[in-house]
Amino acid sequence: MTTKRTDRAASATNRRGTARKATAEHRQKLLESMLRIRRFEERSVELYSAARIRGFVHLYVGEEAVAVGVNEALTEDDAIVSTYREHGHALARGLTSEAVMAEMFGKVTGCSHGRGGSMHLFDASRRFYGGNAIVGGGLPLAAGLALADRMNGRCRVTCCFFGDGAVAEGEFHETANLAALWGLPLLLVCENNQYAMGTALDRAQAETDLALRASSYGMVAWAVDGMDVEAVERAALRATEAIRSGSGPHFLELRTYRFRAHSMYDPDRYRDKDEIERWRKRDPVVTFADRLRREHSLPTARLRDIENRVGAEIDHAVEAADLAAAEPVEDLLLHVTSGVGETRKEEEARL
Amino acid sequence: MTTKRTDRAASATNRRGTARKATAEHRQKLLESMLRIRRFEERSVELYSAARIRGFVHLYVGEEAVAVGVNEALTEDDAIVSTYREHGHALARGLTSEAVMAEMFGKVTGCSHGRGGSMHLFDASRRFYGGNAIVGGGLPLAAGLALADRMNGRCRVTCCFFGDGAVAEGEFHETANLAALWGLPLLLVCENNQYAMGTALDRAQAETDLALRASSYGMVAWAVDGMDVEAVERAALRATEAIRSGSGPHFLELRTYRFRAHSMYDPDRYRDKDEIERWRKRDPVVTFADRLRREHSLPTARLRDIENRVGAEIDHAVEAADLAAAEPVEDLLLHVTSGVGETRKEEEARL
Amino acid sequence: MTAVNVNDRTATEKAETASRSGTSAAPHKTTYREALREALREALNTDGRVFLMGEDVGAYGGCFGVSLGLLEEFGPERIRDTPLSESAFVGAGIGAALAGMRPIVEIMTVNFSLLALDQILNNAATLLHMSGGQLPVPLVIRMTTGAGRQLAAQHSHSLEGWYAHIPGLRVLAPATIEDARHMLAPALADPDPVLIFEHGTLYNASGELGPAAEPLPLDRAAIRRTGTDVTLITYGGSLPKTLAAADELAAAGISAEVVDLRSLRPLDDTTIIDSVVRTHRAVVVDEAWRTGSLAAEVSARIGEQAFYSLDARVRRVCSAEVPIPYARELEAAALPQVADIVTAAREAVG
Amino acid sequence: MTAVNVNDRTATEKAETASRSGTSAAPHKTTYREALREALREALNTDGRVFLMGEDVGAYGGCFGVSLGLLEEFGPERIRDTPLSESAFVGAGIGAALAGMRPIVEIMTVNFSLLALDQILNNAATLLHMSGGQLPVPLVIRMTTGAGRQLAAQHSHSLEGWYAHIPGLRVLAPATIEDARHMLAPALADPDPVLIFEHGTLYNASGELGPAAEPLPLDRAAIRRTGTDVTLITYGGSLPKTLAAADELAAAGISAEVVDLRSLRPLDDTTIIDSVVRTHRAVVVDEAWRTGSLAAEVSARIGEQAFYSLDARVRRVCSAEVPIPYARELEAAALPQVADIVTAAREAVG
Ligand SMILES: Cc1ncc(C[n+]2csc(CCOP(=O)(O)OP(=O)(O)O)c2C)c(N)n1
Ligand SMILES: Cc1ncc(C[n+]2csc(CCOP(=O)(O)OP(=O)(O)O)c2C)c(N)n1
Ligand SMILES: [Mg+2]
Ligand SMILES: [Mg+2]
Repeated sequence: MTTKRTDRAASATNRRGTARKATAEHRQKLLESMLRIRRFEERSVELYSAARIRGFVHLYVGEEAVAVGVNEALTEDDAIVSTYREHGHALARGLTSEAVMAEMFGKVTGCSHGRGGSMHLFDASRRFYGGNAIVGGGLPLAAGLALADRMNGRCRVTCCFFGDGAVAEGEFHETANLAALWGLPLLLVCENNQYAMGTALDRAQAETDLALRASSYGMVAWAVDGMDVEAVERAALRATEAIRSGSGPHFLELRTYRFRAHSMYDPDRYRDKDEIERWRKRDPVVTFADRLRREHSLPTARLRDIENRVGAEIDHAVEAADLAAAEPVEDLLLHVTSGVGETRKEEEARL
Repeated sequence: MTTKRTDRAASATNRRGTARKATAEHRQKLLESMLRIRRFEERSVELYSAARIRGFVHLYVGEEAVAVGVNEALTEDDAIVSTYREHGHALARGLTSEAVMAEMFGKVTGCSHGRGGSMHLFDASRRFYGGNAIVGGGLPLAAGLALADRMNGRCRVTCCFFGDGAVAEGEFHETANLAALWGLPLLLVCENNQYAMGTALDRAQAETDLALRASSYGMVAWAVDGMDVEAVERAALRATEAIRSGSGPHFLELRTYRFRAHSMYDPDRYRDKDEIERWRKRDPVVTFADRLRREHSLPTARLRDIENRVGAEIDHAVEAADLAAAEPVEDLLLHVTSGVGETRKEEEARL
Repeated sequence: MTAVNVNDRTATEKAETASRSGTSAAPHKTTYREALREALREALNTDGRVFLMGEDVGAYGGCFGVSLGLLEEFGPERIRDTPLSESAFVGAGIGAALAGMRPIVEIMTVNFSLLALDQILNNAATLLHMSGGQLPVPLVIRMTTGAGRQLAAQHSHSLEGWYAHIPGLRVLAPATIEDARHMLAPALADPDPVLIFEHGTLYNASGELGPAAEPLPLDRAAIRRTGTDVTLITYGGSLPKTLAAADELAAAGISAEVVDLRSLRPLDDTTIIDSVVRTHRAVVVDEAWRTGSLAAEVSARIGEQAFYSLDARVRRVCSAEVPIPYARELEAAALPQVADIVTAAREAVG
Repeated sequence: MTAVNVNDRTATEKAETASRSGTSAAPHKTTYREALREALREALNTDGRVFLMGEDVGAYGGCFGVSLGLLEEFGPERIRDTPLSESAFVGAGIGAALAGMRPIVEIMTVNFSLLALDQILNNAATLLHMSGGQLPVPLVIRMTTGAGRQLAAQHSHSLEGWYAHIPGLRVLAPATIEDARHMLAPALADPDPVLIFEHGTLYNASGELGPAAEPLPLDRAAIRRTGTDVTLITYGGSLPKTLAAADELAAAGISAEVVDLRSLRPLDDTTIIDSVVRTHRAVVVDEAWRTGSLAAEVSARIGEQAFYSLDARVRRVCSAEVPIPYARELEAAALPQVADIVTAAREAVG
């Protein structure tokens, strides 16, 4: 069983399906997408320090290759279910920096009208079913999205992101079994950044080979280098192709690392400085830019262009978010229910 | 990994540790223990029809070899956590027919003072931590009992029974991981009777080889013939020996079958009559009695003695339960809390 | 089981609504269980987006027989048996609803719904608001609730009042055969999540079901019996007991009005308060544990909205604060009984 | 954050209890967080059966820093990090308690406790009764609760009132540094399960902690400020706001008595009712959603036990019935604020 279901070499060997895409232009697009996330996150830190953003904020710095690579395998019709560490997923999916930044500013122009904040980015038009701040809480939901597609014979993929920590939750298990049992078109993307808050993987999981664990449900599972955007893209493409062709759920374990603390409140006491340094050497943005330069896919001017464009975009996002109106306090009770039935509205209003 | 952790031949090959026990006397004891359960259950059906027992009652007919075989591997100091289908576990553990019957009659002499009924048999003095009517609900609790032993350096085993259906619950997953991660002295006994109510195993589990699934947590797991009491005993002994020597949790999948419907309310529409007949041919009580006779371990008179003794015991249990007093209604609020703090008692009483 | 009475009592109401309605199904004798099944069948027949999902809804026929026969009629895709994974299949219902389906999820009983509570509270009830209005969740969740069948502590919870605490949910408690039959369609038409609680002692209740009538709006309480001396407010499995108590009170010369809440969230304050303003006295009957029960909420609202109309303190008849015991006498003593309701009403009036 | 005031207010009480007590720890400035840690340290030092278990209680130091340093002091067996498995580690706490340990289980926040609710309700709260008195569960569960830090809908629940519905549990809400320091020991001494809710906005509250005094019994409410015109009843994170409101009311010539419930189950009816009987007016302040809140229970009890003493209807100041939004102004509008309490009290008096 093991060899059939787990193929760690997958990302390295299977280049089918991506070959057509690996043009310089495409690679630059990947780089730009990663850079956007990186710069966005750096700006978020500043804005958090300046108390312009509040609540819990979880940064994606170091993990950019995962969101960007996986997104390449998804079409507009596919769906994404995400976590509280989802700025990267949202931006890769095409939510604008402006909509995401405004959300963190709590403004009406935010992608959730300021009601969600950093942990709850949504965009129904992009089938981005949001951040979820309950670890593992998005998994059952994703299975349901996939189920609806299967029942309707729609050839779509639902992609669910979750962390290594989430694998310990009962909801992971129940969802994995359900998806495999019913052969749902579900891509389970485990962002294994080695830690759940301060808890290292081997202190949370008896079996630390998460792809192996997942394969025990009878689904295909691979571990992939999550610091290499092209490896991620290839693996995701291979998985989504298989899913689209009806072979049921797939599990990708993406080995990655968060360069920053868990959240803005985390003093990061539980990790070795050396360990962080080792992983920083594999910075997905830097190494990919280097690779492109080495392979002549990235003229220096081009990189500057990208940096400038991304920088301007984020400057603009901050400015716009700043200027945008706050959701009026009178609208507090909006969207609790859909407001059908006037009685109900009155009831909510009276209270 | 697979071959190391799953050994389906285990029950057949490893007779170490049981050899000393396989005397005619011991085998007769096993038979008697199974017969007690069988006759007790048959009487329960009659009493249920006569409305002397109420609520939900789940019978163990067909599965007797599991409780009896596993119990042989446990000492007085070990603990048992059980399910709602636990008459057999309780009787094998040494709870008297009288205490169990009185419980189902709702009498004060019942092993839970009539407060629990069929699904909630308890005996703290025998470390029988009870029936649990929430599928999977006993698993975390069992891990805690085992954890306390490990923290205190006590060489005890906690044995947790649960069904094939329970393996789909998140609590199974969380507990299996926790037990394996912490190396807890826990014996996980999965009574795979092929159905969860009306749901056949392959309609509930993507991977129907449950021992294989369990082994993915990094614990030793075997599948065993649950219709052969001696096979069960050998496997349980081997597992408990390993657990006692510090090798962490073990999982036993016992392949068995319930001959009767899920509960008294179940019209049993979802199973083939043929299938039931096939399994009935492997009746653990009948086949074991036959084997003993064949192997000259059971003189005819002896079987009659056993039947008589068991019959008389159950007659007596019913009589005693019948005569016993009901818990006085004035005591309704007893045991809600332990009654420390008079204020609290008053509070509960006032309401 | 006095449920037959319940339906007799609504005879007038039925006749009225029947005359308003043009549909033709002749009145026929049925049970609460069959009425639920009929409602499911209708929903499955009229809307291709509807499917039923839960443990043993298919091959077994539903743990209380509600969906018996539907698997044969609609097949395993739409009558979908699930593994024992409450969190996953409830969450899957939410996801399917987001993707355009109209799932009806059955949780066998409220006791197991705790395992799915995170999905219900943190996702179903919250997504619409968190997303700034982008993601309504048109999901119906049905479950059995309540005690009274000697099922002991883990199988006897009455937690519908708990669920009524959660903004974003609609919570229904059909107590009559009419409501068993007619609440599902408007629940499915609601774009937001609706929880339907079926009391375990009602399934066998039998009575006449009139022709399909224009049902009461989902969020209206129903006056099941009019009266002038005291208002008895209840819902679900306690309705038959409360109506029986009203009979006894009538025999003793006390005229009790009986309000069936039907909707536990939102509460129909208007009907409750109007009645109390007329009778000046209220008794709330609720099978939940007293502390923190829905009865407390109703009592608090009456205190807030009818303070100057009250001639006596509002009384609550609830379950004793004890895990429900198995033994028959103990269980009976733990639950609200007709005599308790009568006593409370007499005290209120007295 | 007016928590410093809270402690000033209890100065008299502290002085009194200090003089009664013989212990020597000098008064010192500390925080709510440190007081909790000190209580944990004491428990771990004095009873070998005690251990702390939960997500990130060890290497991380506790998600809100409460257990910082304890791993170094007591080692990983007794400061036990767990995987993200709320149901399993809470259930394991129950099992360990059954086997003679005195576990303190930390659930990071009440929001995640839903995943463990089955274990809490169906096992911890129920085993003693179901077993006919054989199996007490001496378990303490701590968790953070409440809103006010812009954590949005899934991280802002106030569900302690829900837990107060469950027979078999004791539910505590320490609102002061004293209670943060002194509630744990008696909670551990209780043979039954105790839930301790720490409001997230209180951790940084700082103030003087007196010498170890003989603390109030666990099930007694505390009068944090005496007054004659109206009784303000509250608990936990709403205490500082309520005290601030009492200040404002005093400035306007209204003398408000402030009752801190401390124990949400059982409720100390005597203290509540005595106060209302004196002031004839009551306002209940509770951060939970209004419908089905603990405030409803308190209101209902006042209606039941002080009906003829009331000069005005009992008012509730609760959260709006909305998943708590992220945006600052929206969140502030959703939660009870000082001005809301003042208004309600004025209306009650006026
Ligand atoms: C059910 C639940 N338990 C605990 C938390 C608190 N918490 C938030 S993030 C986190 C760590 C999750 O780790 P992982 O799944 O690996 O994701 P990562 O943060 O590393 O991306 C924890 C414990 C939560 N949000 N939900
Ligand atoms: C959490 C939960 N969900 C559903 C039920 C209802 N129920 C009781 S027994 C049962 C089947 C369990 O099957 P299995 O675990 O295989 O045990 P078996 O009854 O076959 O011994 C179900 C669904 C329950 N008691 N608890
Ligand atoms: Mg992680
Ligand atoms: Mg089974």
